[in-house]
Amino acid sequence: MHTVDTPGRITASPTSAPDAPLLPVLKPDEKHAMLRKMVLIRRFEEKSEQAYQKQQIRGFCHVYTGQEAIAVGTESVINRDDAVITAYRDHGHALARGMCPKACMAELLGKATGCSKGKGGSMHFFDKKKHFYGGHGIVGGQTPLGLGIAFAQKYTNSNRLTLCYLGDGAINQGVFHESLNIAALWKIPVIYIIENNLYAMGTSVARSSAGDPLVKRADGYDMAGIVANGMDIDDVRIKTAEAVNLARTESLPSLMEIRAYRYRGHSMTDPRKYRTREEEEQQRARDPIEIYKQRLLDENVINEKDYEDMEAGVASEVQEAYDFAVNSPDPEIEEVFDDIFAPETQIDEIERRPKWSYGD
Amino acid sequence: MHTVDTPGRITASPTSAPDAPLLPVLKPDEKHAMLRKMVLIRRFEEKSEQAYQKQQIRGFCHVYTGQEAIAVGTESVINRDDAVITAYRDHGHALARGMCPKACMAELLGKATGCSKGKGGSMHFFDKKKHFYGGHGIVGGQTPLGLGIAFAQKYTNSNRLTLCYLGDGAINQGVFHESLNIAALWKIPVIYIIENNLYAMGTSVARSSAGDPLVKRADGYDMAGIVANGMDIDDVRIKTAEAVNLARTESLPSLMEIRAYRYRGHSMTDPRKYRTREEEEQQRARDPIEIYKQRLLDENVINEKDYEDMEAGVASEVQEAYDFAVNSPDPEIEEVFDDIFAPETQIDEIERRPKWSYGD
Amino acid sequence: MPIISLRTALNQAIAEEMERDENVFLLGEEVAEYNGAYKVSEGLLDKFGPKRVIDTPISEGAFTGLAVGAATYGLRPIVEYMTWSFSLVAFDQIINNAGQVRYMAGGQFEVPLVLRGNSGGGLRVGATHSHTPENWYANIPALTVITPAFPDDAKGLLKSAIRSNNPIIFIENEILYNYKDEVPEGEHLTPIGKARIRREGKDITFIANSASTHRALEAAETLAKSGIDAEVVDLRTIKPLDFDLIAESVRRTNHVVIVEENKPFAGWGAQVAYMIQRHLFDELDAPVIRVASLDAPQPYNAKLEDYLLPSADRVVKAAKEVLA
Amino acid sequence: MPIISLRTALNQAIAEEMERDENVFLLGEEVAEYNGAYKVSEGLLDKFGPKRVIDTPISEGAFTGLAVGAATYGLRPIVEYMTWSFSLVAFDQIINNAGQVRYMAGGQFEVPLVLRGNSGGGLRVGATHSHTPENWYANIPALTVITPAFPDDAKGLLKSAIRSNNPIIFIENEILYNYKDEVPEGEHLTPIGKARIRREGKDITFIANSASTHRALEAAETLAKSGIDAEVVDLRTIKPLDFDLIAESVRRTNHVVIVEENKPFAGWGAQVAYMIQRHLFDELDAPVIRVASLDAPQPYNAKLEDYLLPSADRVVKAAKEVLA
Ligand SMILES: Cc1ncc(C[n+]2csc(CCOP(=O)(O)OP(=O)(O)O)c2C)c(N)n1
Ligand SMILES: Cc1ncc(C[n+]2csc(CCOP(=O)(O)OP(=O)(O)O)c2C)c(N)n1
Ligand SMILES: [Mg+2]
Ligand SMILES: [Mg+2]
Repeated sequence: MHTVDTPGRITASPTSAPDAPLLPVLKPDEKHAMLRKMVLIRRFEEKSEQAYQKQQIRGFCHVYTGQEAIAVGTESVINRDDAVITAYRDHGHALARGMCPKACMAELLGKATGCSKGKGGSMHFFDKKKHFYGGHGIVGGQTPLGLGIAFAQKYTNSNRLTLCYLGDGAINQGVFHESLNIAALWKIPVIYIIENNLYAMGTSVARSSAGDPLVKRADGYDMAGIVANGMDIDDVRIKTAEAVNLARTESLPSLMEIRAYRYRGHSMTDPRKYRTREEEEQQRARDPIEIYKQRLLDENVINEKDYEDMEAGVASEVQEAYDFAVNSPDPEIEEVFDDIFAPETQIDEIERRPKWSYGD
Repeated sequence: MHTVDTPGRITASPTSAPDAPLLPVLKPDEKHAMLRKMVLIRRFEEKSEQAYQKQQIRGFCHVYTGQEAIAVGTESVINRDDAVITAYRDHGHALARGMCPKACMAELLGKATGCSKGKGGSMHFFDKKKHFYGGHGIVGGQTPLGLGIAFAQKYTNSNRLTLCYLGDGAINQGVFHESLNIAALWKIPVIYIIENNLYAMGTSVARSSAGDPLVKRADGYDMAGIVANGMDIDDVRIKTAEAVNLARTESLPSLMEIRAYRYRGHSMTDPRKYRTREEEEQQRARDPIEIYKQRLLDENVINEKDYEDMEAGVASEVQEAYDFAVNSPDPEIEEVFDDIFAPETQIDEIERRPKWSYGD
Repeated sequence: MPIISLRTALNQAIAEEMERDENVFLLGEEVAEYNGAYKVSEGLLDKFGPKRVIDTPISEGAFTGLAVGAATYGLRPIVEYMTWSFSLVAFDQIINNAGQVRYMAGGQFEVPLVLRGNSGGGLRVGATHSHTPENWYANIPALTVITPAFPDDAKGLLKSAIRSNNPIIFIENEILYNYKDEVPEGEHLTPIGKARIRREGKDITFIANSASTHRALEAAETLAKSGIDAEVVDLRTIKPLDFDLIAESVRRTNHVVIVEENKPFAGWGAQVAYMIQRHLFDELDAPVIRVASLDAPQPYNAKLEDYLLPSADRVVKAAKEVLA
Repeated sequence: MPIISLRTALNQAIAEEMERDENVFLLGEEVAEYNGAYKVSEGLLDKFGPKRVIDTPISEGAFTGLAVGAATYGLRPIVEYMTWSFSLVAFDQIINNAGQVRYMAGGQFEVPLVLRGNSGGGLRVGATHSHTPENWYANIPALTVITPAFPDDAKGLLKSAIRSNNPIIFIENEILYNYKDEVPEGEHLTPIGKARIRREGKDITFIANSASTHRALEAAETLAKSGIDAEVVDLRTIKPLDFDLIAESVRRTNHVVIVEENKPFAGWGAQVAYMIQRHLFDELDAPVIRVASLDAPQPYNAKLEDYLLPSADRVVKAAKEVLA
């Protein structure tokens, strides 16, 4: 069910007409909620950048600005108890999953109240209760993990599925291909979503990957390849629903390529010399939030006032998250030795003998 | 130039009509020489198995019996100064390359006169003068090496190319896919040849790899995928010539899948319980040596007498190789420390201070 | 007590734990239909079926990561590497995923995972196939490294490893698979992180693991003839290191030889030697000597490989030097 | 002498060697058009063009193997890992191909190859991005491991590494890239395998490398105030180890503290400590103490990471204990 004809041209696949039965029509409040989530991510990331400039956030920080429709759109067609796993550009997916902005911002600031207790940082958000499996810093490293989570979902007959996101640059890590093969061979309900934002750091897709569209790589494994327009959340939803249907009804994996644009630098220290400001302007002209906002205005789902209220609500929510993070304590020094080993329940605790130190 | 239409069905690609201009017509003595090479490999491997039974060969020993037409056929359409690299099932490729049977048998017996001085063994044949880059034991591990050799051939404007062989099971090592992408992206003159002998140890292709034919994996990289019948050396030659032409004239890589059958067990200790004797009989019925021998008889290139003389000549050549190996000395114990470091030529030798031993 | 091979002991351990807990499953190359390249998983496919005994493609990176992911979800995977040398293509998955995920998540996830297979030299399989990776993995804070030398420990430790809620590196040695010895029947669990004195002695302490424990025992017998009484400590678990037992023994003998198959530079024995001089400086009458593999790649030729591997002879020689 | 940063020193070394030999080329992620993620390759694309300064896909395994293959053919590749932590996905290619190919071929091929990049902690990038792999690679017989601490050594050693006919693991440290110091102009080669005394002292010997050399120097200054005179040996090359110089120093001071950023279990310092007690047993007045990273994964939180990393304070404390 390869949905691309001329390589590179994005086309709707047969089953993805707007009235696709796979996709229940959204109620107004659901549409409103999706728009709000996108706005929340956008504002959260703006705050992240400010906190980074103040050096409250350290190390690497990769913001999701411009790609909001991907995380929110894909999330909107799966269930709460399905699993999500992604790479280091994970703030958007975490918020789309419904993780607490306070805990997320606190993690960025390395606080004990963070979603990973301040031990993971920007690249390593986790939330077991929300079935959010991270937040992974090694490019492509999460792809076999997503396979394993979906394997376990099938092993336990849960009829759940896993969304595993990766970047366009990550498709060139070998372990991803090993994972595609196993997913197809064993019929594992994992949906791999390539977020094609046109760049891997300073390297454009054309300079890093042979073959266009990227989903063509699914063909070799007789796996479904689906391309979606990541600037249009409804297209994201329609195309993702196809993949979800395959996973849910036939336990089949899919490879999706959702095209968007990374508005900001790769990380906070990237001057973006490898692309023109004109290119950026053109891309921003098809902003996913603006497009969807306009659609909801046209549909009279919201009016300008609703939108302003929404923006105001989001602004204070993000400010609260930031204040919460700033006012939260660092972990205690001694906690450096916590969370290494899980308590044993089926055998006696394993003696670690700290008194005989391995080093001073 | 994907040459497979219905997945699985082997078809001739447009350019590969028997009279393909790419392929000069062979002279009788050349045909004779190809047949002899296949016979030499067959007999060499029989001798290897005997030597293994006598425990003169130790460790792993993987024989090439049944796949002779692949190594000999592909070799016959490249030049002496092109490069060849393969996996651990390397005896056939080494002999096809023209490596000395004596040095090869001596290597199997771990002798100082071996092609790797007895340090490599069956899996690790090497011959720099013959541009034979091994003999590699880690599945898939040779695929980026082949890429690098071809990269260097292009870097030095040599107009040479590299044949890199791998097994059907090896295609599921991620580094192979990373290599395919780079080969296509940078136009590296490497020809990857999947020797599809239907099994990876006890695992059939269908149980290890999604997608059929295996060369479909080349599509994702916009790389040529070519399927050949490894039981017919002429088909191997015709199809390989296409890939060679692409590499030579446009510096383009290709992925070939040449289908044959591994007559013997994976290694010397494999009872082959995973397949029936009937299947083996059927496969052996289309023996590459028998087919080509018959063709040469029909073409009156050889007569039965010629063939008997050839067999006799091969038999004594193999016996000589065996006697040479048996009568060759083991390396001296002290040589264990030789061949670790290349002598320095651009800087002073690096002091290693053996007197301060790292361990006793 | 029944006498069984170390291979059978491992097989029993896996079978018993799979009986006990249906979240336990085995995956790896040739573990199912082929019954295991080294027959450790013999009969398990028949017993438990293809859902729980799974043949994989030759994709160590992906199936290791798969196991880590499944473990975080709540399953208890056992991964078999045909040999540990092939774990090198999965190194990132083992170290960065199995080894870091729990910590990076602030302890939210458990990773009940056993990675196992054989390792080591003496098989004439050359430089790429003869690695002994225990030192690399023991360097990772969250990984526990087990290297049994006898059937009873192999069974008891593997059962404990499968029941552990943490990622375990379980390194076997092919040359010991046919080693037969008594193994207690029924429920037999061996504690992880405890060494064992395999031979008592008063003159010198040999500290070893896996196949090297047998080299040490052989050396001890030889030395006995010349009146030297060597104690042999089989570490069984490399990390966490049972320094309580090491200290107790060294305090009695005041002389130490470490026997390991690691290549010497920064092998596990260097760590043990460091700790002995660090924590027991005044107890030592002579330097600790390590008998390890020589610092060269593994040659195929048998004579060369035997020369490279630690041997009982070299242990005897080292012991005499330490006691001189 | 001009004063330049360690980053510039590395850049000059690469540029000068590429000038000298057109078989030398650089490849890695973002090394060309982006001028290097850490700007070590700044300007090289403009100088040498895309044939010799090459941006790669994010495929460390393949481009490492590519470099090994190209080296066996006769080129002299320099591979940049954006950080050494990312070399884990290329571990098999580094160990089994770069590290074993020459030996397995009986010495027929040379592998003139430099694998380089930064490593280490203190950057707040967490558990997967802060590895210090020198101990793993030094465990491989055929690999040479270099870890410079100062600009002059960085330049001189990298030039020597590029000229070597053997595979070199060249491990930099990002927190030193901006460190400025004098670097001789023109042809400046530093011998591989020779340590250097960075501070002379008579009371105790500190043995360190890379960023830890600076920690040791800081500790030495602090101790000087309390009248303790510490000698600081910067190993520069981890393997081969310059034990001649270590022995010479220890014979004078009889006291040793090793400072390393490796996680402690089987870090390179354990090897050095082993050798000191093995070869200089009677020269030691006190146990060798290693100040290393704590045995925990790297936390993101800055306070926790600083607590985990070896620090000058901990070196001072250890020195006082050794001298007590
Ligand atoms: C194995 C590995 N190599 C290199 C890196 C450094 N790195 C981090 S992000 C990145 C670019 C990834 O780009 P892409 O996959 O397109 O994701 P995006 O940043 O666009 O979301 C690189 C090279 C890494 N983290 N892991
Ligand atoms: C990374 C790695 N994993 C596993 C092995 C063990 N092994 C050696 S050969 C082999 C099967 C390979 O089959 P295939 O690629 O089809 O080649 P063939 O033996 O058929 O020539 C396996 C699993 C290995 N050598 N390297
Ligand atoms: Mg991208
Ligand atoms: Mg095969």
